[in-house]
Amino acid sequence: MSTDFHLDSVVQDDCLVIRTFGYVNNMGGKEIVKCFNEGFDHGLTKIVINLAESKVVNSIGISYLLEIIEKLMDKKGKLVFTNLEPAIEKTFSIMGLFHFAEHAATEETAIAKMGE
Amino acid sequence: MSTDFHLDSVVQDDCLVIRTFGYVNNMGGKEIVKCFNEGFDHGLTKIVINLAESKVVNSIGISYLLEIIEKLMDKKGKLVFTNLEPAIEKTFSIMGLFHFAEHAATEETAIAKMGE
Amino acid sequence: MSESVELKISLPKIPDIELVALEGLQRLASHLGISDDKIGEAKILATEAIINALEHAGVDELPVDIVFTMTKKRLIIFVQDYGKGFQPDSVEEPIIEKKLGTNKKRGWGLKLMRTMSDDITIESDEHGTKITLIKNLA
Amino acid sequence: MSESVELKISLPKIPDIELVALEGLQRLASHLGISDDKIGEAKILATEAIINALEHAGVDELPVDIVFTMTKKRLIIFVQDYGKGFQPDSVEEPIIEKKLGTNKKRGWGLKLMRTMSDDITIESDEHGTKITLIKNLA
Ligand SMILES: Nc1ncnc2c1ncn2[C@@H]1O[C@H](COP(=O)(O)OP(=O)(O)O)[C@@H](O)[C@H]1O
Ligand SMILES: Nc1ncnc2c1ncn2[C@@H]1O[C@H](COP(=O)(O)OP(=O)(O)O)[C@@H](O)[C@H]1O
Repeated sequence: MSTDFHLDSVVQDDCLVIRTFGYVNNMGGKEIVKCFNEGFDHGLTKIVINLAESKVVNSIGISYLLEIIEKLMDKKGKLVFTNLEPAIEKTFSIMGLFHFAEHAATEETAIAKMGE
Repeated sequence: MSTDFHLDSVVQDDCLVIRTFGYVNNMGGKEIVKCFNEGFDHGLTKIVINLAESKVVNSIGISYLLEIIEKLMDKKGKLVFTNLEPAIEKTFSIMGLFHFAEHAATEETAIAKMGE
Repeated sequence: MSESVELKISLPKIPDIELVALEGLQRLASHLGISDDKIGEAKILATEAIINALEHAGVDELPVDIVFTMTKKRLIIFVQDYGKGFQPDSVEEPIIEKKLGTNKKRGWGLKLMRTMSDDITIESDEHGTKITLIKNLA
Repeated sequence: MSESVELKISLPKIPDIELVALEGLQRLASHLGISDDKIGEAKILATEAIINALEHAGVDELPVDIVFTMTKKRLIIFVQDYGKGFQPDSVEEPIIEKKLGTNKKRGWGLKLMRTMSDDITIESDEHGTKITLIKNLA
């Protein structure tokens, strides 16, 4: 029953892959940005965020992700979300996130997209 | 947030190991007994039930497990529960289950106990 | 002065709905910094009180009402149904040795609630049953 | 005649308490045989309405009251707070291009509720806010 947020991350083919677990609320959004910033400060500008294990999000948590988009625009980086629940995909779509980020079914297809 | 019950099982060193996931309610108790019966009908009388992934139980679900104890008594079999949350261990203790079954920290120690 | 939080839930009679109450207990406990270990027995108490009300009240249309009142030190679990009631004193004490070999393996809820709680009050009549359980958390 | 189930919850203002309501939605949906896909958007709606009430009402002692009424065809989400109220019409429409580069990245809840629901009613005055969301499930 636990939905407390945590995440892990790996660097693969020059991409920072962030995998989230649990509720992306205020705190969850901040943690994602913190993890991104650590990678970004090391020069990583290809970012994959895998939300497979986050079945619940709220708009406060997601609004933090706009900070990632801003920073990546400056460096011509790329952000791809993967494993989105249909309702979460719709949420991102309504917020206009896909004007600035992409989505893919899996991490593999996301990483493949990075070259495009 | 899903706590819907399911289980899997393996046979190891002549023991039937049943691993449960989610809420051991009425339905969960019945499924454990069904899985036990299949093994028992094939002659398995050393049984390990691993409740690591069941954080919630109710007394209806647990009362089904008395059927397992009955059948094992007739065949001089042995039942060992593992990975019990403290509150679940206390529940079993109050019900008197440990007059007829044992408990162990892990599957490995449970299987080791079978020889005793 | 210690903070007190209150959660009220009015449950319809559907399978596993008690899990909503348990999620509530978990959130109250997290907020007050109470460990999973300490809240574990409280979850068993709440589960048993609620499933009895859901199953035995005998009126499907009426809800089961729950109030949790929690401080760092103490939880009060209040469960009310609007069913047919019962006489707690005439419920037989379950003993495992007597249950084995019979078809009546159930009947553990009240014993668990009595043994695990720090205090229990049952008020029951033909208008329904109210059960109040106290669990010390400190 | 289709079965209707009702779940009422009165939430204290503590972090993540909206998850109790989401567990409730899940249980109602499972009971009525509604798929996870269909209930997903309903969860977003409920989350946004509840976190607004928890955060913006501005009265910490008073609860947020929720009623879910679900049939196989339709869910009604009712969320009430007893706070200071607001004027929904004067809330600016958020546009992502305008948010980027500013410090005001929030403000998406009402837009999400308006776009994802099949109907929305907001009644708000100085005694509090009531929001009613309808989501078709069939
Ligand atoms: N809320 C209730 N309303 C009516 N009867 C109840 C209620 N709670 C308990 N009972 C009665 O007390 C008996 C014992 O309950 P319990 O010890 O919880 O075991 P079980 O529910 O498995 O029978 C029940 O079988 C029922 O007859
Ligand atoms: N229940 C409420 N009580 C008072 N004000 C509210 C309520 N719900 C929304 N508001 C007001 O409407 C604004 C917009 O809400 P919303 O679109 O959900 O975005 P956010 O909550 O991120 O600001 C809030 O900032 C707040 O001023």
